[in-house]
Amino acid sequence: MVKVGVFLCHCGRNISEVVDVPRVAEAVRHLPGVTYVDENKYMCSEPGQAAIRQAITEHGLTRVVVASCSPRMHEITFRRAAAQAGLNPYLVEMANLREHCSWVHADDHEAATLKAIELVKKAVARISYNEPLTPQPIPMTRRALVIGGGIAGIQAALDIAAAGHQVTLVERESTIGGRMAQLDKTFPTLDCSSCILTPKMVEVAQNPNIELLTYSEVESVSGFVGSFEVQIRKRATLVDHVKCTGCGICWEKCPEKVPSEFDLARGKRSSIYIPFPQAVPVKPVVDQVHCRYIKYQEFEASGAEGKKPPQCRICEKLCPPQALAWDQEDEAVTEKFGAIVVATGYDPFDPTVYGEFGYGQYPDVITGLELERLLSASGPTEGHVLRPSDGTPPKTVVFLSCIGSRDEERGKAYCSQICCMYMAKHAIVLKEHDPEVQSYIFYIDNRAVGKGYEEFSRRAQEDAGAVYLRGRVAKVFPQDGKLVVMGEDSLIGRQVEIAADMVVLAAAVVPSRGADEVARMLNISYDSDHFLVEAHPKLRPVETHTDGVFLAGACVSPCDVPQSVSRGSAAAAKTLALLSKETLVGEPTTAVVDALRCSGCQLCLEVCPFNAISTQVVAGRTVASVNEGLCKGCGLCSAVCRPAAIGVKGSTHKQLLAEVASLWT
Amino acid sequence: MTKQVAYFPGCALEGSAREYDVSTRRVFAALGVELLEVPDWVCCGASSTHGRGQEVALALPAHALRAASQMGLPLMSPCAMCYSRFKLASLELAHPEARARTEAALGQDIGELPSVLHPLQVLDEIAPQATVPLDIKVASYYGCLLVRPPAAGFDDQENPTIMDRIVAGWGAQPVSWAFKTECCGAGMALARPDMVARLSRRVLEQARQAGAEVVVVACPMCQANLDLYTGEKDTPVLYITQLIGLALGLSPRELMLGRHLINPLPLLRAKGLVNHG
Amino acid sequence: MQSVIPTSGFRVEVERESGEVISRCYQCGKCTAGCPAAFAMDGGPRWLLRAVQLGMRSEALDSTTIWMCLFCSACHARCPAGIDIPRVLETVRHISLKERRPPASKEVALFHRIFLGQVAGLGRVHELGLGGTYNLRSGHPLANIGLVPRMLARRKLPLLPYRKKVRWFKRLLSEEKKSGD
Amino acid sequence: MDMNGGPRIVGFLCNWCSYAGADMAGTSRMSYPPNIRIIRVPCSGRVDPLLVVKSFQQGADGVLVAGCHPGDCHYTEGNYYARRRFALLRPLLDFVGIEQERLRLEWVSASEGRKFSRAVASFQEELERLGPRGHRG
Repeated sequence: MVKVGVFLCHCGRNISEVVDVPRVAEAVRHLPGVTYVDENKYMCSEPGQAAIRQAITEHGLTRVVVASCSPRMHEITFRRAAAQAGLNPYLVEMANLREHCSWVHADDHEAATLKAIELVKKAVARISYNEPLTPQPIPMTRRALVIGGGIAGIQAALDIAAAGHQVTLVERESTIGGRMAQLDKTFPTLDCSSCILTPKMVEVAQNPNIELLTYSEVESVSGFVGSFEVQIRKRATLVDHVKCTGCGICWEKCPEKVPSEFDLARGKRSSIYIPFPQAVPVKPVVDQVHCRYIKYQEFEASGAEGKKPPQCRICEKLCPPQALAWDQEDEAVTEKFGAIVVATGYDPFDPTVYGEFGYGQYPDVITGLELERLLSASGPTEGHVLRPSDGTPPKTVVFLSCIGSRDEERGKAYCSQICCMYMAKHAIVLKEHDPEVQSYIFYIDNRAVGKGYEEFSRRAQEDAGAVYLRGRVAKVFPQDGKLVVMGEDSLIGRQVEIAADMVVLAAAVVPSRGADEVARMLNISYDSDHFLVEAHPKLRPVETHTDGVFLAGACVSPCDVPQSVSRGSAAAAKTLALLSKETLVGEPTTAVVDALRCSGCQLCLEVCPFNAISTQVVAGRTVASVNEGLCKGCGLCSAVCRPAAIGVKGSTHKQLLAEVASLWT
Repeated sequence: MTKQVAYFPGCALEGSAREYDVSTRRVFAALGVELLEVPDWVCCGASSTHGRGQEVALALPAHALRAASQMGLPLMSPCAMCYSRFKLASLELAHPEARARTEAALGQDIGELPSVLHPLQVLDEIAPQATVPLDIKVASYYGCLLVRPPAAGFDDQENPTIMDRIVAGWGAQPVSWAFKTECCGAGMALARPDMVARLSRRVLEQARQAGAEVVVVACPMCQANLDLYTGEKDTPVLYITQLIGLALGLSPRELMLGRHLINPLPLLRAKGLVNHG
Repeated sequence: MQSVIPTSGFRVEVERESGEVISRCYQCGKCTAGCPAAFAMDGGPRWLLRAVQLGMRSEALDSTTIWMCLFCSACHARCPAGIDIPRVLETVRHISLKERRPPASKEVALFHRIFLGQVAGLGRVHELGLGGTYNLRSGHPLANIGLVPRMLARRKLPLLPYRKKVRWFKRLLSEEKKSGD
Repeated sequence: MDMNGGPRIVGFLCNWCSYAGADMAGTSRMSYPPNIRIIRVPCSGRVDPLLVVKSFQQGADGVLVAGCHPGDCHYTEGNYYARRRFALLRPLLDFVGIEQERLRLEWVSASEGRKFSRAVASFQEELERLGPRGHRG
């Protein structure tokens, strides 16, 4: 026989002003099972909780109903109080007399009081079916995986490693560094981007706690927090990186030059290459599409007639440690991790959708990121900004903001956040490179909301003499060797035409190619723009709805370097909170199968969003079986189970039916 | 296999743009497309119904759509303005309310809405049968109404290619240029000739800078504005049907090439596209 | 300079008739930037949308902007909010006509009136007649006059019009005109 | 059936969005008819037809199932199952003499207190229009 204690809260006057609490107490006193009723001005206060503990001990209560506010507010509080008095915390239920009653029926005290009585009755009816539950311990693999080696991923890996935990950093490209490595300078301090990034990249390579897997991609993820099983494909580099010393002879001597992806095709690289001089690791990979020897091998294998391509193999002949490994193949490794940080970063928006700007058609229309490569001392022009069309230095440069941003029709609805500032930066840096440069910046709203950003933006105008024109440009067209930019200065309300030497498009920030695939592997969601979705936009900005998976950097939303670093560190902190534990406490509210009733229909397997249900053979019959580590307790399985053999602890059929059966009686 | 369309020449093609009408009829006849003129057709209203409310704007195009519907044929007008009015009207008349009001104004049922075509769409489907090689650099000028508004246009709004594809198919060399879809001044020739002159001159200048020897158009307003409001020494402006006519071996007289103010004949002779006349 | 007291009535009126949501405009200016007729307008399309947003009714109704529009739709094609801006201009023009306000461009208004009159009276437009009537009534008797002999010489201007009255259209025009009263 | 105090509604609200949305209605003091009884479930997809049928048996005039917006389900796709299930259940309700309008599915996010209170009010109006159960005209 259960002994239910009912504790009624006045919540100051929040409840008692509307609900006649003593009348509720009288009405529920004689409900079946109720052996104790108490009222308190604030049940959640320490005296209130003490009253609960005392009643449990003194009156031998086996169930506790607290009728106060929303369980989303104080369920944990009262469960803890019960546990302190030795009662299993899952034997506590709440009746929501405040949010669902007194606050919404303030104009009808009688109705509110009657409803309050029913709400308590409902909780009492339900609670006799509550069972003591014990959370299952989840073992924790104390190793983290970071996906993406840009600044956010680097920061996350370094922070996790600094706390003494093992971390594996997986990067798709042959070097880490990401977008930041492509930048010349960073706003608002004008730090040289590689000068501040390279030390961190080197630290990643040297930290004994970090396993760096470049030229590698995550292929599949299974398991759950504490023990994710991740398959990683290490693509063949055709270079034995153990033997290779990174001397550089191969990429210097390789005769096959192709457009450099790192320089956004504004420069060339060899077909055995490192993307840029400060690459980490400083070990080359062979580009199997362009390498002459690979082409030769393919020609031989095809048995085709005609002129054979050259065998080449110059790199192999010149390599001092004989590190070329033509037979190397992709390698798949499976490793186990306790937590995962996703830092897949961003790509620039493709401006070719705007035919009116002629990107891809007029060589002197370039993107902001391409300008970074032209400004960079290690870029294709060694830091001399020259027009791609004729190699002359541009004197009039026009910047176009919001290329793909703030355009619901042909681009993205959102603001890309970094463009206003990098346009200001470009104006300043261009002026430093060549005092004769005049910059014009077409902006819609100049968004300078970070620390020192507004001041920086002023600098672009006052010191670098950039002319800001408020308006979006309609068209760019060539005329007399220049590019005519047609805009409006909407502040004066006149059309503006500028004959420019170069036009720079501030292309929007979009999620990196393949980020959505990573999201699907990890069972995390992405929005309509394919940015990954955080658990709560304000209060849980780096967590996801999948336990143990965290987000860092621009995969969540466009952000600049400082924000990427913050998000990287934040994701690391969340990861460390997990890795600091030997085991995790899981929620016990998971599904459970009554093997005797299970018909083996396996409908539950189909609906389970977490693949937590499998089958097992019990006494010669195939029945469903739940992996409690994977189960989140949604109850989809129990809703489809015809023989009612599978139920979710804490939301059982009996509990819910008892609630229904208590209504209007 | 003869294809038939309901043919709506439009007011301009009866007057200043008769060469467009004549060359269209000849070229389509040569290509096996039969043009059945809409009987007793009435003006589409052009841009003059803008700002006169939906009923006035829809009534005139609806009249033509109804006629084509009765003929059971798609409605084709070489005039970009007529085409655009018909296309937009057919979209608006898909709404039952607009249709009911318009039918009340017309005093007649419109019937099943016909599809609306421009000759470019038909030409794009027909394999070229050039007999005379068109060794000439062509700027395809689309103007506004073939590509905009977005609902009525049938190609990219900023860089359409259908006409370039057609002229290339007939052997000419399209040039890439930036003013393919910039407005020529449209129907402002009487009220604001200054606007037309300014806009048309810029279009022709851009075509010239892009290396075009001739500009081809598919709209009588574009032709008139570029031809009449620039200079007689400027780049000649031909209808696409005139250019295709040349490739088919039709004579300048048959194509009425003598009617343009910017005389194209010296160039066409120099290029060997015209042997006589 | 006169101050503006923002009101929403005019915006609602224009939104209702045009079916376009004018509050979607965030004044980026791409419309005016590429407008081929803006040089002949007082405010341009972006300004007009702003005037409607702020309820500057008489300024909008009496602007040249609504008359100079060429309906080339470049603004509509490029508008990041997808607003059919010519439709908005046309709507404001319609309201202005219904209220019998003196049009800010007499020339353009007169041209369209003569044009539609021809359609109603003749069934088709007769270019020579249109030009002649326009010149007589606009007070610019010599407008475009240089072109006439050259066009006549090339037989570009037929002398006689097609003639077939379109009674239903005439009726429709006069009804539409009355509806403004 | 007794309609005192208005039609009786059982509301099955998912814990993550709609229950929190109802809390938000409370926090924002957005009142709605008192004759709704809210039962908290982990997910709208947890609500099986039996619970709906039992609610009607218990004397409910209407059953409201509310979950996260499509695409926002805490469990990724539970609300889609709810949507499909109730699309199938509705015609069956008609078959047993319960107008299908008496079963309503709503998407209410944690921030949509106003939406929740309006949903309850409009459901109540609809149920009043339908009249007491089992007496269809």
